[in-house]
Amino acid sequence: MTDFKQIENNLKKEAKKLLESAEVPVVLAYTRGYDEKHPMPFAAKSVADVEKIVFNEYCNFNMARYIMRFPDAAKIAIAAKAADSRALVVLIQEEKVRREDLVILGIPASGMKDPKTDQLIDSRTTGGLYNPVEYDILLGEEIRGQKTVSPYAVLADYEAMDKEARWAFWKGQLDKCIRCYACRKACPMCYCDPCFIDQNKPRWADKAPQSPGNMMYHLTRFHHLAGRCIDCGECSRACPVGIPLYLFHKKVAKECEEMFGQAAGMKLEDKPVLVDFRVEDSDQILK
Amino acid sequence: MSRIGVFVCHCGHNISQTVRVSELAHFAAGLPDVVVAKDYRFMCSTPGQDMIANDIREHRLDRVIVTACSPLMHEHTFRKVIEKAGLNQYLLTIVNIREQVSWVTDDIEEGTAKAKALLNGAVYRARLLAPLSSRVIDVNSDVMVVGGGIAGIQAALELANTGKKVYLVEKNSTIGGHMAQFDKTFPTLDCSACILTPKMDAVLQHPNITLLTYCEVSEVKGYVGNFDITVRQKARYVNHDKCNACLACTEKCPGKGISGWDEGLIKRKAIHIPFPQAVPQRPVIDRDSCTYFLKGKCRLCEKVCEQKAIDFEQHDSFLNFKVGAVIVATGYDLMDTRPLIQYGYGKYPGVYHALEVERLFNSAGPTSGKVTMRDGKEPQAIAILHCVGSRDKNNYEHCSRVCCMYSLKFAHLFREKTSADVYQLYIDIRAAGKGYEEFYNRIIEEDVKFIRGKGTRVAPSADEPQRLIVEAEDTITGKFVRLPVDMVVLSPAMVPRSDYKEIARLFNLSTDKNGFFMERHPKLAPLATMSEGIFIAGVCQSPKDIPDTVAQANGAAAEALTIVSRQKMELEATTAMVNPASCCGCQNCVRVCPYGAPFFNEQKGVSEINEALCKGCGLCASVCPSSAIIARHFTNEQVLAEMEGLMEF
Amino acid sequence: MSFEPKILGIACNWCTYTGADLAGTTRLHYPQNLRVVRVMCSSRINPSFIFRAFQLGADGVLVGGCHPGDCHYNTGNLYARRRLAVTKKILEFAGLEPERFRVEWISASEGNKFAQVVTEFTAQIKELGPQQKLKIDELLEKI
Amino acid sequence: MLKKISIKKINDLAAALMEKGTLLAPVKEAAGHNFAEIKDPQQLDLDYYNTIVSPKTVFLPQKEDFVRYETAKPVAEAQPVALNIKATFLFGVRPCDAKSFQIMDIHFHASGIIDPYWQQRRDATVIFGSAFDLDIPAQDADFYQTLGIGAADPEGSDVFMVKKGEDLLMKAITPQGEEILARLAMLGEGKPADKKYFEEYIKKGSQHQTRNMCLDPQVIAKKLEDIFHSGEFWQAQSAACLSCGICTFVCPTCYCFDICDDTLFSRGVRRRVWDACMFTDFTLEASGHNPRTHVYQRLRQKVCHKYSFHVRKYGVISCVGCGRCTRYCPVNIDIYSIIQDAMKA
Amino acid sequence: MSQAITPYLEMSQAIMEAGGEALKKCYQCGTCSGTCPWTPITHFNIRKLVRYGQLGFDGIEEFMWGCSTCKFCVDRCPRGVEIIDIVTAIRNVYSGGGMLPQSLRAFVGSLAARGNPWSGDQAKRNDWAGQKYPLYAPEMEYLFWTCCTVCYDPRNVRIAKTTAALLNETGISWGLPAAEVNCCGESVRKVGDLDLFARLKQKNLDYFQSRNVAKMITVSPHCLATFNKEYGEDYSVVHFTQLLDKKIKEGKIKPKKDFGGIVVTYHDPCYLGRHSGVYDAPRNVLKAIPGLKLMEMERSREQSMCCGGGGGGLWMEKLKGERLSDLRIEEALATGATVLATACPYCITMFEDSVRTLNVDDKITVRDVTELLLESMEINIDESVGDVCATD
Repeated sequence: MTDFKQIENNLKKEAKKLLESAEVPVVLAYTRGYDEKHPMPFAAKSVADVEKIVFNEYCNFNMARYIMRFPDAAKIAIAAKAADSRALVVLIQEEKVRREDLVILGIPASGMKDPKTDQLIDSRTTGGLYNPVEYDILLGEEIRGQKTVSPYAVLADYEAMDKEARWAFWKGQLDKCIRCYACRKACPMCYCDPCFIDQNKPRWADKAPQSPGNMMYHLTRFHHLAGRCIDCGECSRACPVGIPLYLFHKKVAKECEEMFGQAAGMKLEDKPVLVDFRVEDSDQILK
Repeated sequence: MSRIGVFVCHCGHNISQTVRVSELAHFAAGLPDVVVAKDYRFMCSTPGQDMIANDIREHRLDRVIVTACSPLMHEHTFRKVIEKAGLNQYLLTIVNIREQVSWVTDDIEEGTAKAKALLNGAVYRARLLAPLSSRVIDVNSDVMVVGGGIAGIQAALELANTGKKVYLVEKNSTIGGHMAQFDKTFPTLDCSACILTPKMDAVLQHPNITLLTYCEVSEVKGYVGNFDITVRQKARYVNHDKCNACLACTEKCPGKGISGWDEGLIKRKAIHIPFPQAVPQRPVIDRDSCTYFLKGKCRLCEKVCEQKAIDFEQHDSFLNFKVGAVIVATGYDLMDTRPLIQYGYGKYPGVYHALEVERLFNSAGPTSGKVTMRDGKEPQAIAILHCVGSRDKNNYEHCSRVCCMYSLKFAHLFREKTSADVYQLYIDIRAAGKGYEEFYNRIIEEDVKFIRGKGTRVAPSADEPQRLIVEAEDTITGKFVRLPVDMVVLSPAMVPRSDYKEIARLFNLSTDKNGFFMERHPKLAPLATMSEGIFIAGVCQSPKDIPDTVAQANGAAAEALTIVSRQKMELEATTAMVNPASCCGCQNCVRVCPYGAPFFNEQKGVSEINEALCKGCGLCASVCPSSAIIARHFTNEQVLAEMEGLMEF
Repeated sequence: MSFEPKILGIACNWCTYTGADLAGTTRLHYPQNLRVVRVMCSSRINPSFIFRAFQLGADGVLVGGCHPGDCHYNTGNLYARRRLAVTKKILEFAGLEPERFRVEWISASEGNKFAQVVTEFTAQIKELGPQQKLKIDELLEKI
Repeated sequence: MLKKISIKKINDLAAALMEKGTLLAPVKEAAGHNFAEIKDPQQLDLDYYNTIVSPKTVFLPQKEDFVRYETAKPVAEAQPVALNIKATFLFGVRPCDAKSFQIMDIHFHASGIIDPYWQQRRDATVIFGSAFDLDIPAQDADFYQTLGIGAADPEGSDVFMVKKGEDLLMKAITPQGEEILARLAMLGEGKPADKKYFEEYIKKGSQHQTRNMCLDPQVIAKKLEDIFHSGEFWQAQSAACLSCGICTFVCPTCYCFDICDDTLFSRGVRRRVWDACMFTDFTLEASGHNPRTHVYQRLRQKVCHKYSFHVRKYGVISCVGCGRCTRYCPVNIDIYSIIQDAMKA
Repeated sequence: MSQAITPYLEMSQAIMEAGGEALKKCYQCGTCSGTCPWTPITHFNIRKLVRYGQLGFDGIEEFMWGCSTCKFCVDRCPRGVEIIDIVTAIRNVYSGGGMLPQSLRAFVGSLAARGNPWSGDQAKRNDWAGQKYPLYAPEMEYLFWTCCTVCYDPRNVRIAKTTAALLNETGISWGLPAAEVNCCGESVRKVGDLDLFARLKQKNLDYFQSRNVAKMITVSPHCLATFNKEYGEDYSVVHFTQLLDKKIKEGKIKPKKDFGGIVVTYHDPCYLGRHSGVYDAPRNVLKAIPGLKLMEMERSREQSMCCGGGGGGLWMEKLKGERLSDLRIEEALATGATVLATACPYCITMFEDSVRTLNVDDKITVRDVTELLLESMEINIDESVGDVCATD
């Protein structure tokens, strides 16, 4: 199991060094919330703030989504777990931030917990990676030898369902949605403001939390995340009514990987799949 | 609320035979916002058009729906009609009930029902139509030609002769390109200099042509009609205005540099002109071989020059030009044959490649036209190898088109200037141009030995160490052949200039897998490119001989004229625009547009679209996640509304 | 009377729409359930159009574009191919019958292919029956 | 009067209530409980702490159709949507939520403008309050004690229920409570011991510990006004906020809504839907101007509305300390900590 | 009879179905025949063979056995035609039903009966080892795959021993294949007997799967190329020179004895060089030996000339003057070398043969890279050669 205390100390040490040398004006990390089991995302801006930094098994937040909050900061340091680092890679690919403007403090972590259920987060429901794909400084020992299960294994029984059962499942789930948009705001890749669903010209769907509006919002969002979703599971954890959105995003990610041969946010030089093409893409993907 | 007019056409009986047109008009009258609904036998006829015009004025219509044949047929006609009646031409929707309804069914119920649905969709869409006006931009009438080879020279002269101002940019210190290196040209065996130098001189004298030699394009901004191009003038260290080309300096100069013009066969002075008829006939100092620049002392040329034209303090300068169109004619290089170790180029002195042989024949060349090898001796037997690197999946799959013909020319020149036996190792003799086959027959009669088999190996001869052995299989007899020869001539593949990637990036050109620039359409638009206002000519597009190159140069000049001959240029109206309030700066549009119309505005953090380059395809509108891009005339609202209308009944 | 499906067609102006016109000029007959929206390029089709079409009650959606390599805008349909493929996979996973959404490359000279595709697609949709899944219905309660 | 019923027979009570009207009670869902109509008596269960979304959905539903219209027809012919409200029993409301209805009543009828939809539903509903189980410590997100609400505070309920071992004691608080209890035949009479137990339970309830600080509405209201312009304070508090809409949607005392027209095939309906002050375009004006574009402005507005402006205008804090906003916030922003920091600022 | 011939297209169709579909890509440019080392010295002409295959002309049989599959032509072909697959397909189509030339019948028969081409007793496969080395077991890292030639051929048995001795020096865990395995089948496949190849391959695959073999070291480049190309992707196979090169760099193997400046030239076996892309590993091993002067022949690395042993050539009788190995020996002598080093049992056999027929065994000796390395490490092996021929 990951030694959270040791990582916390390293995180504090590095943050202190960076802030003292003024190499970065802000370090994105975590701090204590209203109690031990509910930490909060935190932007440490001064050496004094460093004391407030904390890291434990409940710090699931994907800090990549706060990068855009500091447009005028020349450089930003960020604590990044495996999925967070993939989110950073996608943001770099989409030129929202430049690699040289980031100091990535990589955190290899396993055994993270969901504060709501206080259970271990089942690695099958996330991207299944333990070590960050991109980092400048690694705050802990790389995790080796974990039994890597394909992140898409959890889809098997949903794919096996026949389409009527699958439709009933998804309609039932999406009808619960109360359109609080927490999934959109929790997602590091969803940085459009206003989002297409907020627009009035055109009105893609009505505002009421009923089937047509919910269906249009979620299906289009699944499409907007195609080839970009890094499988961190934050959307499902943020959802107050517990809709398993990660399942659909995983299925779209699996299809994209099979059709276009590229997983999201793994390599800096990749181009996001839906703003790219290969002449030799086969027409079979349309059948 | 809009006031829509619906006009249903019978098209004689083409439509009325399977669509109850009067019922359709009656149905239209019942739809919301429709104030007038009529049907007539021939809407596109003059009385039909007048009816529409009158109704527009009479009923103060602000939308018109014509339910008739395909928009591809008469949309343009009816746009002009409503424009004359004072209504913006884009406030029109055509409903296609002929090609896509009446002609494709014989069941009048089905036809009428579908016509109603289509009409209902059109009404939903018409409500949301917005007036559009096509923007007019002014066009700079000058043209820039990049590359001073025969293609660039020809294009520049053609344009200059029509009165347009032309800037001819050439990287080398002289124009003329590879053609100036040749001695003779096939098939007429014209002396290359004799037919080229008059044109070079015409370029120098032509009042409308500004010659920019020893220059490279460093930056391209702007768009069709309004290009803003920065050119880097490399330092020549000789002031070309003062210099009167007495060339005393070139005699005195001690510096020794490898002559690129003579393909490295001999050395040349640091201060030099590549060849006597160079245009402009002014010397240039090559930094890498000038003793002053290398060791800090000498400056002999400065002492000798009466005109005081030498200026060692010169450094690169940047010139800026505004032009309306650009012709890229950057030409080609020959493939470096060193990696093909089986031919031993660079290892055995007897192995030459085509351009070196051209220089050997040239009277201004290193051997003043005498065919002598690197060891000074005259070759007794020569083998010319075709398809070196061409037609070869491991190197270049394309056929370079001209090697067969210049190899035949070499054979003729060798037979004429030496007493050597000449072998040609070929796969197919491709002599398809005008007078080419006749030229081939003439060479056969000059007793040149043709061996049908690709040369596979060149090795030093065991028993005569000075000579070379060329191995091949004569596929006609099936025999393995060993040719003892003195000189081996390779015809390497023609490939684009080594800096083609840089040129492609500057002018937003795409290239094929070998690096030749991509034309907009291989058959119907071979000289245009995906970038509006940028044209290509000559071998930079694909290997070709001089006649085709000149023809393409003239074509490119004509295409450039279509732009610069007009002061004003009307831009398409159905382009896209970005609503900055909704744009989140994800730059998806910038990444996908093949025309580079969208660009990212750094300060505002939003994308904007250069409407001069936008073709109106709408790709950017569909990739925009926050639907901030409005694809005029096909906006999201209009398409959604039309779909809603179509699905109502 | 038997179920008459409502099929929405989205056709690219340069190839498929022209091909449809050609089917007309050569008097090829095909069922009239298809209602066509003309767009300038298949790449103009936003995936949300497809979701919206099914919500409006379309029983089938047929998208027509130029063959890869023939696109009037050079790379438009190459992007469209990827985006519509992802759309199809999303609808399939959501539980909609995959056959209801079809993409075909039909060039300006393939009038017969257009007629044949429409006929075949209409028959297929007729056999599948009305599409009740994504269709919006609460709004239509009788007043 | 005090009635009693064995918890095992709770389903009969449900069946009885269902005959008399619609019974709404917390129903188990994937992520927790939410109020929903009980269709079959077995569904009624009592082991839940509190619902995810507050019971305000009963009186202020997230979507309320006002009027239906046709675009082709004149406005006069638009048809208002009939509001046929049946007698309703809202079963299992926690004390903090029960108290929240009184605060919401201020806006929906007490201030003179009667909202018919809210009022008709409110009048037709009997509220069965249910005390927290005092053996289980309060969840750390709750702080209703700070707002003066006891864990077994009957205020706001028509009937208040307390568990006593295997039995459920039900005491009528309001006349409606009396009336309904009388009509429920299967309830047994409460013995004096039960009455005493009931009274003590209520007293013990008010001592039941949650996060607590002494909070005088006027003091916190003044404090918040003073620090309203301290950008630094609010930016620190809202640094983590994602500005989604959870805290307002789950909150029992948030009532902001938006009116929109949904049209399809030239027929449409005008309806009311919840809106959230935390949404970026909540204050977007037609001109395009948006007075609150930054997250800290929106968070400041939310907190100050509840703990400052509401006090200035109606004299009472518009919060009942149910802790939902803290419990369901994806980044664990806690309004109680903000108020604590504000008091210290 | 008339000189006119009509194309027999069914035959070219059969060739294409047997794996030669590249037939149609060839435009008869003559690069292959110009490059092929056999063209100058025999009447074999690979281009003509492909031509006959294209139109199914008869008379193809008499020169379809000239190819030693050295892959020089395939590397140079401008159309990327897989010529070796065409030769294999032609041999499969024409030699079906025992029409093999006399000299090949013995080796194919032995393979069918005993699983090795040298009519060696299947049970005695590991006798050369004299129980000194363990059989492979799943927990071991490497399977040391001994080619039949080094198990049964008297000259090459020595190489099995030197390699095994060296492997022990490297400290890796390895084991020998059990006697139940048979030849990798490379030569029989190139001779065209595809069904026999399939049977041999399946038997080996079953053995591999049963021991879940993952990593293998081969002695013969022929096994290396066949395992990589035909046995599927889930095995990582290296040639022993690659392993030795790595171990020398890691310092696990240290040559000691100084060879006193003897001149050695290295011959690139076609299946190690062109087929498998291994050029530098054997050279590094030789350079690591102190006092050994390595001279390159004119035709080396990608341009190396075949020894003639591939594609069944080892077993074919060749007329004097029509043997590549003779030319190669002359080329080696021309470099002034006294030792011709190589890394393939087939080449060793061909060159030993040529050295004797040209009687230059006093001027040059043929050594395997492992023999030289072992000698410089001053480790000796038992020289006895057991009788491993089958008695029945």
